[in-house]
Amino acid sequence: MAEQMITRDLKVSFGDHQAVKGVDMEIRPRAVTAIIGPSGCGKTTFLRALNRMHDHTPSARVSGEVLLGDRDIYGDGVDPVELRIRVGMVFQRPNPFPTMSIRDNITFAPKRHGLAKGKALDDLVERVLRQAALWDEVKDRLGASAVGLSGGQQQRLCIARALAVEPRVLLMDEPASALDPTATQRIEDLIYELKKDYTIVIVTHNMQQAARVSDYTAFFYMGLLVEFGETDGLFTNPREERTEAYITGRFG
Amino acid sequence: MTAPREARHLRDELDFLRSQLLEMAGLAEDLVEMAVAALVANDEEKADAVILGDRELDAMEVEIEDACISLLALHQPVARDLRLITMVMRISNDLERVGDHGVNIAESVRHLDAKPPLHRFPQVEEMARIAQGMLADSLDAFVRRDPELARAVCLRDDRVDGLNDSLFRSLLTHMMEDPRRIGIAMSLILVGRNLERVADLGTNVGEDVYYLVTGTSIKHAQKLGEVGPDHAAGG
Amino acid sequence: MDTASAPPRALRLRLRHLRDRLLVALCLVALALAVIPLVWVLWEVVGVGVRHVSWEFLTTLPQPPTVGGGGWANAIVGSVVVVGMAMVMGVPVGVATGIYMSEYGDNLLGKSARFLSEVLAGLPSIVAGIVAYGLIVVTMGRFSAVSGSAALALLFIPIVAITTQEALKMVPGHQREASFALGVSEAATTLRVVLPAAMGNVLTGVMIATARIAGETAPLLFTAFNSRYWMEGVDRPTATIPVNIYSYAISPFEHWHQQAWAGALVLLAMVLALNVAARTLWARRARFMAGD
Amino acid sequence: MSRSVAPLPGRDGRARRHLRQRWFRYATGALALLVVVVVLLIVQQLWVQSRPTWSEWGLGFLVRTTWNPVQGEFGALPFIAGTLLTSLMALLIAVPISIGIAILLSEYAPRRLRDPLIFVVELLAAVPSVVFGLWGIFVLAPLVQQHVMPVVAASPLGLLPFFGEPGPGYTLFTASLILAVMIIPIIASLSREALMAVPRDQKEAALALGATRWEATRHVVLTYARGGIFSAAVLGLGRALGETMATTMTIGNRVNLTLDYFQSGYSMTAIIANELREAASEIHVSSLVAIGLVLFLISFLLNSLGRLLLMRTHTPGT
Repeated sequence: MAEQMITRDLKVSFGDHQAVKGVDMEIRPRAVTAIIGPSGCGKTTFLRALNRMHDHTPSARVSGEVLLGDRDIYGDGVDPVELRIRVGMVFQRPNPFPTMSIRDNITFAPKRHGLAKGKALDDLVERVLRQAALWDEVKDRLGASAVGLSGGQQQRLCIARALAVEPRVLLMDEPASALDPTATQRIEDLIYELKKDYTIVIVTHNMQQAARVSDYTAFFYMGLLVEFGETDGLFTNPREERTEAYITGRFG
Repeated sequence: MTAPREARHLRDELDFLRSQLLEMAGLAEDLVEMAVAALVANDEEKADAVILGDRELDAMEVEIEDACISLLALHQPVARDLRLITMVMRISNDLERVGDHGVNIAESVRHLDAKPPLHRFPQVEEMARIAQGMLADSLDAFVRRDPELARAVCLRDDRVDGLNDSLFRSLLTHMMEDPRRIGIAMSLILVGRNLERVADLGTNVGEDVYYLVTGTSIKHAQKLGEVGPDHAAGG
Repeated sequence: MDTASAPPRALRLRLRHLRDRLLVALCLVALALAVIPLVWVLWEVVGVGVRHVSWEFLTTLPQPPTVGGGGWANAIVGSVVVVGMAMVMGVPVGVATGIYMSEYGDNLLGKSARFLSEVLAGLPSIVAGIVAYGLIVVTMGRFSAVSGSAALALLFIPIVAITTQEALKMVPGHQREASFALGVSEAATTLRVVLPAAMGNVLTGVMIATARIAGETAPLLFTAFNSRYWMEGVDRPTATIPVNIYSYAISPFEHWHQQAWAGALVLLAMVLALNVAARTLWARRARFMAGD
Repeated sequence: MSRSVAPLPGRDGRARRHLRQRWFRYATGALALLVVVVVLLIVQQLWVQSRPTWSEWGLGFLVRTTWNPVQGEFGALPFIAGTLLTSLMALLIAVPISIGIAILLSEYAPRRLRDPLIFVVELLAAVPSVVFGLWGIFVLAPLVQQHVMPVVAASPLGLLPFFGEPGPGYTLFTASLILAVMIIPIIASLSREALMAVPRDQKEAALALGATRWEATRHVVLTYARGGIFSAAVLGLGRALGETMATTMTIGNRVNLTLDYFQSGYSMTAIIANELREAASEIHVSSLVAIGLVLFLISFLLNSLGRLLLMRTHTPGT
């Protein structure tokens, strides 16, 4: 189910400011790839280019190739809507739909895509909530508003919601930065579980988190991919001086 | 806590100062959050708590200022240390004003005799959310010495200004069309203005942190330059 | 793996995109449906009005329809006088009521005033006209400018009173305390300290109220009524622009219809100027009033 | 900041100062009292003047359908019906159109186009109603008669009982259209402001799940902002109900109890505007005032209803 993604000379600019300056990267399936780097290094911009979220920012320009499987997602005839069914995304702060119930939050997308109906839809809700380790906490109040959940629960609901469209790739933009340590721990455990079935890309500015959860790590700086490799190697024996400076905290 | 300060090393003093400022920032942030919560729930007790909390905040500012002045006098710090001390003074001053705006919001709770219809004016809570995020992130930038994050905080101010403008327009239309709503409308206009000022102060703190870390000012720069949605999105 | 479900899903997707585009097109239609008549109104008023606004129209008295020519000078003066008198009645009463409600209103009178000004604020304008008709026109035995002003004042006062009350409440309590502590009297504290601090908002309230009554027609129909002559006194029937527009429009004379358009242009210009003034005045003060 | 404390003043002259302080309280109080008295007077006036009608027919006046000044027969139903029919139809037309405009302006329109449009839309809300009435008489009514009513009558809508044979230019339908044009600027601009305030991450969440732009707008953005849109509609309805001139000039002014929008009708405001001046008999005046009173009560009820609904819906966000 999981697929790999490859970027070739990916550039993103906003007006005359170039935020991502030509990145070549290979994202492996069934693994967690972490993207680290200081603020403003272009890591979130890069991530959002992977499911074409920049389409909705009028000043944004994207060039280069992003291959999902063997198809360029920026190529002709690729429908961003279809793409986003295959590449899901979880945001920095939990953003459940406040006007919908927990259940409706999850069924919103599958219903639109015609993925399931009736009993199958109920099963889907249960399955993704279990996957997101939220089922036991909410099974008795699926009809309640999502606003009543704690921050950590809301974020797991958002993950479940993203899983409900059966994506191949899951993009996560600092998914735990707005959460307390306990909730963060649960999200990290969840990521570890999910990588069995999904390709996961996670942006984080927390290096310990990157070291804990990821198999591969990419270090971005000033819009460039400075170093990319297996997490163990990158953290213990970085090739680039800038990487070493960053991960040891001697930066700026 | 004013043990033999003179005896301590400047480094320790600065660390202490930093932690004091962070504590003050935490309180300022809480006050804004509490004030908005008091408004949403029309909770007068909570509003009173904000007013009490502001006194504490004022006291903290005085304490920090005293500490800064004695550091300046005793150690005559230079370069980065000097920058740190002057910026801490400025930031604490801004935080104190954040508290005042929190109090203004809390006081509007008393003017309202029922829960304000905030779901009809989603601008208010959105402004509050962004303004709080700006304060939190600019202090985060302070802790991480992250100039880019500080700069990104400043960019979010536009959204708050836009929301305040939008809130103001809506409320004015309501007042013109149905004068019965003038009371509530004017209270909410006041709340909007205060939240906008909190966001401005958040911007000030961001600018100060930027200066602190880089030594250059973005305060009166013509254009901050466009930054992608990394942080400008307000989340 | 999605080969089985691919065709229906692809079809569904195409339908969704189609609907997406269709609905945006519908929004465009909605925009057109609204903008066309609205622009049309302005176009017609300005286009037709401009052709018939002349120096004569602005400075002379009306002529019988059979004669032609003539102007609305009396109605323009009448409008200004009727609205002006409404303000003269409304501002002191409204501001004073607002002051009382805010500063000393923690009693039965204050509470009643608050409740009743809100009731008054919900008065449909034509009902204000009925009241002024019953109380003044019937009593005096004739239509008069002053009864028209009274009807407008009924619409004006609650707006100013409520705005003033709210504006004063926003002035921080410690300013009053400081003033009292210096031994300054209530009157001086309110008039010299509190009211000036709230002046911007009070003025905007006055502006809003004025903009609201300036274009009112309904309450004047059976109060100020109409007249073909210069105003002879505030106790006499008086022509006003809005009422003139109405009576000229429903008349059978082509020449009068044209004058109605010219009058509409004059009225529109006056009301829009007031409105822009109210909005910009307040918007400009917005920052300043935040408390620092 | 400066909670300065001055020394207490001396004791002498305190009584005089007391007095000096009182005059202002009394003076403003007197004017506040004046307002209270005036409002009570209004209520008393409306009540006393309309009493002959209430004692003659009681609440039955509200459902009586005849209005004949010559024979002294009066009933309010045709006018109440006319007001409600035109206001509701105006709302029915204006709300979808306004929402469409608001969506376009907040989600799709380029920024350069937005500000001038907003400015125009807001100014239009201030155009006096008599100006709309003027346009209604000379432009809209002929247009509706010649081009709009035949089209509607020929369309499937013509099968509804609300749209009969195309009639004269001055009808309930024309009045509804004019009212709709008048309230669209208000509803559209308020709805737009509400849509603009929806957090961007809400829309992005929907898009990231593979929603089309419209689906994200419809199911997420629009529902998030529904409170603001609802209150905009209430405001528009309030304006339509109390509107006098535009209605009087276009509705046709014929006492006619009908559901057929293509016939002339009458509204509560229009009958007062037209007849109060010339009403000769006491019962005629009384019936007109009674209609005014009912209008006042309807607007009061609408306001209370709006507040009640406001309590029931909960806040999105937080």
